[in-house]
Amino acid sequence: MAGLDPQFIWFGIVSGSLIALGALGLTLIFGILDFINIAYGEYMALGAFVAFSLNVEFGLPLFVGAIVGALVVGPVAIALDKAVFQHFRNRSAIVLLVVSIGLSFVLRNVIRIVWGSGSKRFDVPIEEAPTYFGVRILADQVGIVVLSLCVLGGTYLLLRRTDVGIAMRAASDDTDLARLRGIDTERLVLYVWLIGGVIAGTAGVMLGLDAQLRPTMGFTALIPIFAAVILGGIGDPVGAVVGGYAIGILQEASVVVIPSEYKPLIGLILLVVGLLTRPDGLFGEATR
Amino acid sequence: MTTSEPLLEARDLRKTFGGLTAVDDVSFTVDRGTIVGLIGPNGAGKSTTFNLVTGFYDLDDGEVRLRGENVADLSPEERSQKGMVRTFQITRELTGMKVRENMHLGGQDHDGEKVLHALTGAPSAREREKELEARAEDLLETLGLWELRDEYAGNLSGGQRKLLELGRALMTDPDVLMLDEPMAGVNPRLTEDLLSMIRDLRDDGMTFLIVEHDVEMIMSLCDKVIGMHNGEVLTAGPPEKVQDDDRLLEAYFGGEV
Amino acid sequence: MPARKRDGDTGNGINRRQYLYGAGAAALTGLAGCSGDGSGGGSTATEASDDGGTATDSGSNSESGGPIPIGNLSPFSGGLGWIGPNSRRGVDTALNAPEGVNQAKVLGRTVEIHEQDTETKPQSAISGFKTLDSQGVFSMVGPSSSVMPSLVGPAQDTGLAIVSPMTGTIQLDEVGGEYIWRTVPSDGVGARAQARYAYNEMGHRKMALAFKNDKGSQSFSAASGDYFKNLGGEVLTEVPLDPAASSYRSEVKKLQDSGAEVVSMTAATEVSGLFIKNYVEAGAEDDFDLLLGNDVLTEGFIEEMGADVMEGMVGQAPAPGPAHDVFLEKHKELHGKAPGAFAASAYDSMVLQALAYQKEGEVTRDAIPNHLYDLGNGPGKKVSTFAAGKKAIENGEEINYVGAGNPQNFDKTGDPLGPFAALQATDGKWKEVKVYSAEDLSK
Amino acid sequence: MGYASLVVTVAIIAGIYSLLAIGMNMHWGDTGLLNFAHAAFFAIGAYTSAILTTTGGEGLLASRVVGFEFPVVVGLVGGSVLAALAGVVIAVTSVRLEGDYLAMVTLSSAEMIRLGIKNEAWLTSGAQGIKNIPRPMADAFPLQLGSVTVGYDLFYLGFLLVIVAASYLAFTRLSESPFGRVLHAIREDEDVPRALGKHTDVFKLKSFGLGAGVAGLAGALWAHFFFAINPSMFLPGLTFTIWAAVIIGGAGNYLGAIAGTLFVVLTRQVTRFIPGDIPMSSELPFIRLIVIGIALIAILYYRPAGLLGDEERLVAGQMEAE
Repeated sequence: MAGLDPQFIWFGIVSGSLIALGALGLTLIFGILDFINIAYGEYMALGAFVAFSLNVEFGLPLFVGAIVGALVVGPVAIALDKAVFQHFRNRSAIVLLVVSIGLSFVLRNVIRIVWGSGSKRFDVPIEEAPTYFGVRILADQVGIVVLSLCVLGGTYLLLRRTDVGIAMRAASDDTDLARLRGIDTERLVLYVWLIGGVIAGTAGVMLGLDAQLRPTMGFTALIPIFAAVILGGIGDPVGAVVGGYAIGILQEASVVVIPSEYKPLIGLILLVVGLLTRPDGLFGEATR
Repeated sequence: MTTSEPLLEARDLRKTFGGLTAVDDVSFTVDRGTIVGLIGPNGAGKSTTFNLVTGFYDLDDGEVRLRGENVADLSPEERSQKGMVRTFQITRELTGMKVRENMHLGGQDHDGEKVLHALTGAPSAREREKELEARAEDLLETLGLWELRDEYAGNLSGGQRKLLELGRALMTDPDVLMLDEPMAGVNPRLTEDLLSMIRDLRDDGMTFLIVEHDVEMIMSLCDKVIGMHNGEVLTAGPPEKVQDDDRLLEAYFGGEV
Repeated sequence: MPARKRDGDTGNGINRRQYLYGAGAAALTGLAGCSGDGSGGGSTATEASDDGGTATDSGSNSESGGPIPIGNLSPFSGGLGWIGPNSRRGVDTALNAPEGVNQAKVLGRTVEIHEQDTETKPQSAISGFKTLDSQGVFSMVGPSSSVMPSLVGPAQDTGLAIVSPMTGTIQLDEVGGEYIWRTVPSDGVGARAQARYAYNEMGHRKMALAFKNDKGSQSFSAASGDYFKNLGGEVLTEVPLDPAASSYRSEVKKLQDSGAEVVSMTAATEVSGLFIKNYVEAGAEDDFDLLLGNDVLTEGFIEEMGADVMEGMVGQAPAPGPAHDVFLEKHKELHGKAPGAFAASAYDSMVLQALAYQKEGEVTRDAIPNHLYDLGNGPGKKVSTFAAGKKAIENGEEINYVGAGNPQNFDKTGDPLGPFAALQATDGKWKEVKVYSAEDLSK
Repeated sequence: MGYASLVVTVAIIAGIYSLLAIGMNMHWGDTGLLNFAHAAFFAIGAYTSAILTTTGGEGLLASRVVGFEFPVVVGLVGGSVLAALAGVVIAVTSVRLEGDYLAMVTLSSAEMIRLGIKNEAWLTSGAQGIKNIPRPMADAFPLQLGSVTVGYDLFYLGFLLVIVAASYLAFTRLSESPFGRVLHAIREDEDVPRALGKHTDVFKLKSFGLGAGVAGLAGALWAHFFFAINPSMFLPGLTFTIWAAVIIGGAGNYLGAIAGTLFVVLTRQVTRFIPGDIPMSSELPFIRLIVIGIALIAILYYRPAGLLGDEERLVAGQMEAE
């Protein structure tokens, strides 16, 4: 058994950045809308594939594709809310969960029809990563970490400093209370889909850059993202980000101890433990 | 009417939510065969106290004694099995179940609730179900719900739901029945019937702890009244005495809403 | 009867000969007669009148002397969904290219393909198989390793033969020869070539195995490791690759740390692509050489990954059969691109089946078990197109089909034995660097 | 030719899926528990029965060392019991959770189980799967009864139908019994039965165990019919399919669960007959999934009670939510 290689820590930071980014968007949506959106993974994939089309099919620079791909998901998320989720607003979280499963099937297969079911890569060369202090670090990975930090920081400022953000936090704490205080929750819902969608798109593009693009890429990334959301405390953006990094690093470092084929177990176990250690589940609702 | 030992006793109940103390050192006793009312303005901590006594909230501190036994560590269902049964403030009738099913659910010690007995249709289970049927019929007649027995509970009016909930609780043959705003939404004529029914049950030896908004009604019904404000017990005693308690009047009408 | 109609299927007008399938009616006499009865009630065909107008009263789908229904049960979605289209184009080339089946015609009839998707899942494969059976196909181009074991029973029960161009699993080495055939060599054979190349040509003694965690890839990998050990080498570790993973960095690291000189990495394109990316990024080229599986030995894959990334990597594939170049041309002409993985063996599967019916003299499910072995093994005139084979058969000659994917010399359990080539990526192309004969690779 | 055989096979698949739907209906329809681990219970049943009735492998890929060669009936019972136990174990940790959180825990548990099945080859043969699973009474068929030949598949279908019918009767009986009444009360509002002295956690465990057990039985029946099993048969998508079946059929109604299953299975089968020369035929597998996704959303919107569900009950429930 090898000691803890700093290389794994770096891998963990990279994948942690991706998980944190995904978890941030998901937890924002979760906080306001109070349901688990399984289709969120497909939002991520969509951003990545739009970026792919621009980058590979239209030959634009990747950063242009990435920006458009990320931005496009916001309006798409709003449109899907208008088309689907809005009609279920007064139904239970469980119904919404099942609806989002249906939506995720639709989106994933639309992606397959449009872009094919095989794997794709952005137009970036595959190169040996240079070594710094004994750790192999790719420029792409640095980009992922830096961009993630920027988005995380930007969102933090947005939540702290802008009216919309403050209203969002209030509504996330207690939707009914927010409504009593005269916050227009329906307008907030639009903002949250917009912001959450753009973050999802960004996460998807980054994921595609780090690995490759597949129609199922978002769906398979969901479990560690959910784990981060739950570990961090549902609806708590800072917690989600911390949870994301924790899971990323733990997961990558785990291969020192457990066989790599069981690496996904880390996310699964953390998800289950995170849920179970929260007495009375959802926000401790039974005691509210 | 009272025995030496109270049937139900709350000792130094305390509960905080976040930084907020909802119930602070609340103590009171409920004697066997009495009707005790719990009153106080909104946010006084009545419902929280109720939930603490019945076990739906965990105590931060304190004891709940039933017949002298501390039941604070028992789950709500265990407390219920010991004879302490509650209703809910917002009616929690089971909307997707029929009125009759709601009633039968109150039956205790039912073999039919065991998988194997249910599957084999054991005689003991069938017998028990028959007993429950008879009992439910009696109660539904009394409550004026017999005609609605095959209706989904969700189709009942607010008042009818309250009655159904009361009936369902009575199906358990409780020693102490804890009613959370039992009269809210019930029409005045029926309210009178209900009150006399509660008195009759009391006279038969049943004990009541009632949370109610309608102070007048409480005063006329109860043997003892506990007044709460800001999570604390302000006063306790016979209705005549509590009625004139300045602090309670202050709490109710003292300007803060 | 719904079916996948092909361009070449134009119908024959009034001269079309009609066939009546006597047993078709028998099959409908009840559920009872049909299930599990190995004789396959519908498998005998009797030639009937020349009358173009008479509808049969059998109620079965065999009402005309029109196209012969043949199945293509392949993965078009799911984990191996990328193979189905390759197979489809291979089959299409066999049917519609010059000298193809539908030009020369089997017993005067064209072939009509009924496609079913296995979704790479056994339960869907069984539904697909039974659907084909109900549509009255006489044999089929078959599915992948992942679902094949679930079809062995049904194929025997219904007497409906499967000729798979893509099932490599060594689980099938001892099975088949009657209703189960394949036109792609067993992984056991390819793996021997790989192990040999690593041991003899590259001079490695320490190997590690990495494989996509599915049936086919694991089978190949295990066989390669086993043979490498037989040669005297050492297998240090096995690393399964989860197809859902978003990186294989820790797996690559583990392989680097294992001390292996060479890694046999068997996986389809998705997993291979990501693995190679992580392999290059980690600078693992300095630590170990990479041997790739069959699935990625296409020029498309080199193009996707970049020629410089792939430069020097080694894989192995059945040495193309003698007819491969011709097939390549035909495929390009029909489909505008080079054939994908398993297209050539799908081509062979289709041509062989058509030849079997021609040889049998009638269209029956018994044609495959009766003739496939002889068609592949000779002795007789070597042919590599359906037209040539048909002509020889009509002249009463024995034939030996030599295929595009493989010479298609079968053993007794329906597996082709043939030469294998080691290929190396050089300037964006796969170049043959070593060919092992069938004798070299037999146990 | 093979139409009869196709019908029998499709009926067998529908029958086995019906058992899954029956189990799911006990969880969701009767008790309101969100179980996303159904594919795992199915897998446990299939693998347990396969391991109990086959021998450990030989040869290169045979890493499995465990195998018992017990009679099939032992496998069927063992598979059901172990799946039920797994259901109870998962439930013990998580039945207290709110609905959608229970869904996440069960989904994660199912993934862990699948990961284990895939990687613990000494027990399960890993990715290679288990083959040569014996069929009960296979030697007796085809059976000649006068002029009629009874094929094995037909026999198995009959055997299966008896089990489906028995399960249907048993679960309907449970649902209508006082036991079921408590489950329904839990579905409606768990606090009420608790206030009435019902140990709701115990009832939920029983519900979970029973539903998982019948799913395990379905798995065992699956394994013994289809000769071979491997991990790719038990993806989470199967759980989703059964969910769709129960919701489409009408949660809370066992006949609805079966009808929903028939609907889903037949939809899949019928689309297999769509000719290949229509536009976008090569996208058919994806379009099929899109259609199922849209159907699910549409049914939840337009007919939340499903095809055979009790709409009045649902409406009665909704009035309160207003």
